[in-house]
Amino acid sequence: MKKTASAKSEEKIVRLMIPSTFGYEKIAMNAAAELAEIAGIPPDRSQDLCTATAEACINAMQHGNKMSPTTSVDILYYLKDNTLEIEIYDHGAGIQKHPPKPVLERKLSKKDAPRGWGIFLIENLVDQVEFGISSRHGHVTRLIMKLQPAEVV
Amino acid sequence: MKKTASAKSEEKIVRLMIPSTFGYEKIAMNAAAELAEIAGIPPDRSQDLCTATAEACINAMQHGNKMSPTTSVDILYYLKDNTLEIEIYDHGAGIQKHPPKPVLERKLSKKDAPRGWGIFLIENLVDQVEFGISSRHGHVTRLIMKLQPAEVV
Amino acid sequence: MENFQVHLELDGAIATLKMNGDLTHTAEQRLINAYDKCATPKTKHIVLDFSQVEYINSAGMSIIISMLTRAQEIQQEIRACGLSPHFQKIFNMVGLSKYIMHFENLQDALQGLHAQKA
Amino acid sequence: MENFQVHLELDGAIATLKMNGDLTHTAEQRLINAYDKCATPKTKHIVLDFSQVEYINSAGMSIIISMLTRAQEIQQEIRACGLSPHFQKIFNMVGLSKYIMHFENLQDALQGLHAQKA
Ligand SMILES: Nc1ncnc2c1ncn2[C@@H]1O[C@H](COP(=O)(O)OP(=O)(O)O)[C@@H](O)[C@H]1O
Ligand SMILES: Nc1ncnc2c1ncn2[C@@H]1O[C@H](COP(=O)(O)OP(=O)(O)O)[C@@H](O)[C@H]1O
Repeated sequence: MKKTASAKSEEKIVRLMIPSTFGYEKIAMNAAAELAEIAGIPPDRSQDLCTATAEACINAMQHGNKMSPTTSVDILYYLKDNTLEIEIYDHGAGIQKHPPKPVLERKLSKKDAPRGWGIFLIENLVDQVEFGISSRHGHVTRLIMKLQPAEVV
Repeated sequence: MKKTASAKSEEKIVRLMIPSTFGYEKIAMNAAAELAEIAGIPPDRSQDLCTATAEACINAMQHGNKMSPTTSVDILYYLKDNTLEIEIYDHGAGIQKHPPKPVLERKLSKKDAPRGWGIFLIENLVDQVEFGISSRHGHVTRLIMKLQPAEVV
Repeated sequence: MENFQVHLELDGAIATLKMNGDLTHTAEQRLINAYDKCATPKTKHIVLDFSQVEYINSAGMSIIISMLTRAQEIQQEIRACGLSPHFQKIFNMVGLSKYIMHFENLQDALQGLHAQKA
Repeated sequence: MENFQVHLELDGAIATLKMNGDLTHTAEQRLINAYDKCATPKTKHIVLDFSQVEYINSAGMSIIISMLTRAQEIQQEIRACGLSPHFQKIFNMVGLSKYIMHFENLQDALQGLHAQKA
């Protein structure tokens, strides 16, 4: 995957479909890790992307697809010149209202439920996050990681 | 994924599409490894399945899709009650004639080219292999691994 | 295939929970069951050994938070060890590192405690 | 990102090729270049260190076969070390284990050779 300063590398697309069953998000994580390696993303940022990908898949399974095991979560990976983008699609209506930032102390004092960390983690781990509705595919969470400028060889 | 003696577990399907670019077969391998773990396949057999999956993907890229980077290799994973099946689809005409068993000594004496191990490895590493043509998807290599009888819990 | 196990070791006022596998939704019952066995004022310190845990997701974080809530109610201290740098960072983001001190390995996590005990 | 490196060490009649990464199509040129440097009758033993190689595919096997062909022509012995049990099995299936002896680690692979040398 070495890029030369002159060569315009084409976009690479990988597509994955997994059932809405806990555990299968690890397949999506592994694919993210492999693409991060191909893209030359350093290991710590690759792990960030993997965790964000897993959380977006879990939300898609739970909140989007209501854990229907026959409804799939579709994941599209785009390896572009300057970014690695991961789109996670579910068949739900999407996030109605951005959740407030979770506060650990409110959870420890039982004012809030212990859960509710997914979106917070996603937003803190990748360079850019977008939520949207696509008429064709349903609700999408888009994770964007910027790549370092291509090495000149 | 614990199965009970009575419960009829549903089939799980995972689908993956990768470009015909060397290196991307590792995504297909990793997905096979993850599904093998979910299925309870022991590590040594899982590695066998991974190597067979990679070789079938490489053949699909090379011989099926002629390395066209915009033509994808499609991989379908079926986790059934008693088997894990992996179908690798390409857009070519398929294997015309089953290649003869490679003989190392013929290669060492330069009578044969050093390459030509893919199908030999595939056939020796998984429980069952099938090659076929599907009208919808093109040429398919089907790898079948038998699962141990479900543990009774 | 169950991909989470937890092994509890009780030693006076110290309980060590050695986890193995993925700390996710499916781990909840096993981890809670193990914690139930040491959720008494007799146990003063809980050491969570993450060295054999490869993957923790937000559901796993919630389980740890529930455990910490209960531990605080009975004045138990929780320590952790063996988290990878990535999950140390996540513990930090969530705020857990303020309440759960992290040590490189189990020996380091237990050291001060055994001194107290003696 | 290049995911295969090879490091050559020459020590009298012994050449050690330490590989790192995936032994696949993309490794070919680098491995051949490294072997070219020791493809002389002066070098009697080639030790291939696979301990940092995680993935070998059929293209990688072909590269090893080409190298073995050349080595046999100049009466060089090839040894290997650090292959995982899975790839030891594959070497066995292909028949390479008849021609390339495998050792657990580099030290074991070099031991007898250094004795000969001394
Ligand atoms: N894919 C999605 N589709 C619809 N709603 C979602 C989706 N992802 C998240 N949400 C909403 O945002 C809330 C917060 O999500 P999150 O931070 O991941 O925590 P949790 O999933 O534990 O509630 C969810 O409770 C849900 O209402
Ligand atoms: N997916 C495929 N489509 C068409 N032909 C194939 C395919 N896979 C294998 N073949 C044919 O079988 C031959 C042997 O394949 P293989 O044993 O993998 O060795 P190699 O790929 O090194 O030639 C190939 O050279 C090719 O002619």
